[in-house]
Amino acid sequence: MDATLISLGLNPMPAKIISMVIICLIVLIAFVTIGGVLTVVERRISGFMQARLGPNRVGPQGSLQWLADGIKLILKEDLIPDGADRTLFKIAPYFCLIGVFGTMVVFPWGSGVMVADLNVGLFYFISITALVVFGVLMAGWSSNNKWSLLGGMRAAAQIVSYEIPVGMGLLVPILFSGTLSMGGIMAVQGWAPWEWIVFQSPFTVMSFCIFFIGSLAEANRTPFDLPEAESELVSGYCTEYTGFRYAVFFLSEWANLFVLGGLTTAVFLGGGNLPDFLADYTFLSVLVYMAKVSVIIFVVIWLRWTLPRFRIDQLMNLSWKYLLPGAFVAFLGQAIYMLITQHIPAVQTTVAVLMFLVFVFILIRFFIRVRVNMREQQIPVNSPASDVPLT
Amino acid sequence: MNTLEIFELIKKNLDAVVSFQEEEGPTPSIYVRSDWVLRVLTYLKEDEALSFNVLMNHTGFHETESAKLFWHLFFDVSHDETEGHTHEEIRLVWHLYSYDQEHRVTIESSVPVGKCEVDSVVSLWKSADWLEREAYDLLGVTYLGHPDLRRIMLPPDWEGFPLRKDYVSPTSYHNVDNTPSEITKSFEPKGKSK
Amino acid sequence: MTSALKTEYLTINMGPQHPSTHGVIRFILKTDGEIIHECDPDVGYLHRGIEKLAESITWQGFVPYTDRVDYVCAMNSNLAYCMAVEKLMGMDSEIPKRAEYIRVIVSEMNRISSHAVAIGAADMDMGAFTPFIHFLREREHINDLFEMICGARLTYNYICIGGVNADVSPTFLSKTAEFLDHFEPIVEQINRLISYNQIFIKRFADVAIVPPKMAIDYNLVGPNLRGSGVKFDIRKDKPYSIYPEVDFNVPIGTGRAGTLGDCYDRYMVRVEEINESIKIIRQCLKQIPDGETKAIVKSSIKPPKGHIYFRTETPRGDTGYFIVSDGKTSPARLKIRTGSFTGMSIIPEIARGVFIADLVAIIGSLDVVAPELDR
Amino acid sequence: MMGAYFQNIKNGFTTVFEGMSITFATMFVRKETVQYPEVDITSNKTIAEKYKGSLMGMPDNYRGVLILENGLCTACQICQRTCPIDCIAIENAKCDKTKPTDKDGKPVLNRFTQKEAIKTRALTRFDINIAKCMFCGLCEAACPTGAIHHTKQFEMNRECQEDLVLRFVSDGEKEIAVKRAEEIEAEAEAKKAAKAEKEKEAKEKEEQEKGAEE
Repeated sequence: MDATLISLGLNPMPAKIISMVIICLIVLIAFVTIGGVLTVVERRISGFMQARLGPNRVGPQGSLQWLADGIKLILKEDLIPDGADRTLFKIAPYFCLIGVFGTMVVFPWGSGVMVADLNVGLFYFISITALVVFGVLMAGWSSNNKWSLLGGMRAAAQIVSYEIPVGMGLLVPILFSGTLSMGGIMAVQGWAPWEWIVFQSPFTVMSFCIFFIGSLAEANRTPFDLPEAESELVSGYCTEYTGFRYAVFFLSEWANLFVLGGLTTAVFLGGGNLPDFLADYTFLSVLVYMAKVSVIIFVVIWLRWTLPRFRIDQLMNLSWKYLLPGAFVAFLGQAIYMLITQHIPAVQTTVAVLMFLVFVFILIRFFIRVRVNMREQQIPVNSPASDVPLT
Repeated sequence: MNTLEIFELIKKNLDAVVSFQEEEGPTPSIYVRSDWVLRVLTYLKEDEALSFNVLMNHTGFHETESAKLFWHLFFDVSHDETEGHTHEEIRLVWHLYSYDQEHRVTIESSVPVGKCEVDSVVSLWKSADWLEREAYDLLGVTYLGHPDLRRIMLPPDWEGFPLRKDYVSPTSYHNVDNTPSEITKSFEPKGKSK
Repeated sequence: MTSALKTEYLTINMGPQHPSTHGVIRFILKTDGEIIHECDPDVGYLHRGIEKLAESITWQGFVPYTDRVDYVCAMNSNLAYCMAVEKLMGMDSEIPKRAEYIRVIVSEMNRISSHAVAIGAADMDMGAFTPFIHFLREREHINDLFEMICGARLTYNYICIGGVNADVSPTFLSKTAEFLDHFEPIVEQINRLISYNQIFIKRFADVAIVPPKMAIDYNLVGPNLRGSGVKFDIRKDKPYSIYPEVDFNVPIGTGRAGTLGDCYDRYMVRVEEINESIKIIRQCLKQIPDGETKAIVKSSIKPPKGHIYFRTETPRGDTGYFIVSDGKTSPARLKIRTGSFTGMSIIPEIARGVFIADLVAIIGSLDVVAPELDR
Repeated sequence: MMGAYFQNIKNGFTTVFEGMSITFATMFVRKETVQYPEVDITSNKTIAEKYKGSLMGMPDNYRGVLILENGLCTACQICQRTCPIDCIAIENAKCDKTKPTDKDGKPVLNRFTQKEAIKTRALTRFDINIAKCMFCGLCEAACPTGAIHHTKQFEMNRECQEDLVLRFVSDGEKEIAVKRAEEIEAEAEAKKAAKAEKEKEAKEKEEQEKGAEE
């Protein structure tokens, strides 16, 4: 883009700065829009899963509901509770925002479509998202509300604990690809499912599960939504927030959902890789990537509307007794597996295809269960047929 | 075991001031003088043959014109002398049940309105705790030996005991006006006082 | 070492406006971090003085008020009051047989809908929202059926002193049968969705254990008592109406996933009671006779002097109506001893040393309903 | 010990799997939402055919807003006495003895005694305070002629509380009734006076006769 600007007669330095600003703006607006749209998507999906409709008034099928919500929130009075730590209270939401939006620097939108492909991309990713915990803890502390404080403490304990299994889970793809750069990790994977990192061996599947569960916890999604647990802590750390500040929390939460999906896709599910003969179409690559991200986001939302919530001690148990040992086993197992099979690519391919077939088998099982459950729900009730009296 | 047999047992083993009442209503009951309540109930709970391990219900009611036949339990008067006289009192009722023996009994007692005091039975049944608090709250019965006698339904600064017959509801509470609106007033039936 | 450190308990106010206190109940908690050290329930926010109101209303006029005592199972409240008054008047043998069958059908239907709400609310407190909505969806069908026979969806005023207010049509019976066929697999499906879920079991198992002795001491009733392993159901042990003529089991807690008397036992007793109710209704639909649905009752009754304490089995356990009559047109005193009341009184004892999240589970598993608690 | 550990993991995965299949299945079954003000729930045929059958719309005995059919009312005040919350207010005055008739002109029977209803008093006021009404249906059950009954109307929000008081006797009707009552009173008075006069005359006559005899 800066080349275009230079050709328009600008000096190289200002041109670079201007193009940077433009790219940042585009990505920022894209993130805000995605965060907003995801709120509507979540509510619609939850509606369908509960045999109701969800918001469908503003715009076609309710697609503009997020704009209405946003305008409403911005117009609301901005309250700061009496006795709150005003400075911390004010800046807390922006820590969350920065933590999530900072990831957009290395966020891949498709093969080769990135703001900056840092060579420590994954490392940067993990460290910048850790800022969220500061925001949550500050919000909980500064609200001068005991429920908020409990929520903040829970969040801190939870996110700090789950950083470890998530990091350990990410070690396996790093081991496989030998790089920390997001582009590099995507590049070692192919377009076919059995070329994705997740299906490489039983240990990569294990590390994928651990990483996915861990990042659910980091994104405060059910079954790990303890920091805001609305039936226990009212609304957790954001109990006292109103108006725009609350909107910022919300936005960063849903943008975080998108980031989660993007990272999972890039690291484990082959990113936006296309078959060789389509490799030139960047647009297609972005589409493929987005489709994969959507599936992950759908699964996360789906889990939220299926599962109950953990208790704080069970949460810690899960992290330290189940996920962490599992992550170690996966890491060591993958290392040994790669050491043994490094000169026999045929075995590697066979195992990968086998893993993929197992996945397909589970999917088929799943759809059989779905059909059974649908049949059960469709048994008629109060139907016109029953107007005929019993004999 | 029916109520009469239980009554005979109490009378035999306890030498308590009790009386048996069968005339009124479908459930017979045993009438105990108020200062004997704790001892009788303790006996009922701890006797092996009776073993009343549940206090199903405890409450009271305000009798403005009680023409009780049991005055001779309270006062040194004969049965005939009490006829025709009435007396204002708070009647207390304990309903007991036994899961082991599968029988039930109703114990009655009464306290004068001026001196509403009776022994608490929280030491026997934990369920008595809240039931006695409720009776204290709504009827103004003081339970001696209750660990935590506070109002339960009404706010702590409420005045009066609503379930007494002479209770007049306040017209305002903490500056919240309680007088009925004009519309409501116009609907009140004439000659019917509440 | 630790004794030298001075620590202070955190006092937290939970309620009256709290998402999971099922109405307006307030708890004053003293906690050590998230662990509850002391819990003091503050009830009475929904106290409407129904017992005082009864003293100025006619005997029949009080029936609609019993709807409001517990609006989750209004039919059962109606039944409890009407049977108590009938017993007081000595006319409990004059009720027509068809009316008795209709009473049992509607009160068991109401038990299903009440348990559905109780189970759903417990799930929702655990963070699972979907099962609650699924149960509400099924409850709507029951409400539709009730609307068909009595014209109201929540406060029915259907059972009256002497029988029932209106006869049921054959269509109602066939629709009820169809509903049961629809509902039975749905219960099992929602069980698979939530009750057998590993996270849910871990949340409910071994939490707030109530041993049988403690349950009896606190006079827990109904499913809460049976969850502690005490096999006592008034419908079976002190039967009334036509319950002796139908065959059903009394499910009790067995320590399915942990210890006897924990939250999960109480929860599962309710789930199994739904299935028992379905069984009862199916038998009643087969056996229901033709005939009158209301005995002849004067428009203004005056029961004889005396008092009665009558218990029936409602979804929240045995509900006792203590009624004193002085031979006038309105009761001299009416006291309702409800299942929620005793259920609530045990909370300070069992909520000691559990997490705040567990307190929510306890309230959900005890099925405390605020209007019934405060009256 | 180790067995329980792996059992937990296995149970966790399988139960989540089953739960997810149920929520996924629910996405494709019928939605229960009825978008009320847009869908006419009282008469929409599609709802009826699809899943409500005869439960569609309001049942015949639906307990909506109360209504009074003035022509049937005999001003007996039974509903007022039955109402547990005093939301009905009735005032009446004397009137000519009539027999109320229904739409077809047939005389109305008392539901309890099966005799023809007789009206001796006319309404001067019949107000129902819908704001207080709890729709219990006791008045409808007690009314001997079926004059007061519930409608299927349930939408009843009004601007203020005064508008929620339903008045079934207009001022004009009240005036006529009061006037008629006064007339009847006057007639009765006149009759009484005439009778007294007659008696007086008779007495005087008697006395005169007596005096004449003497």
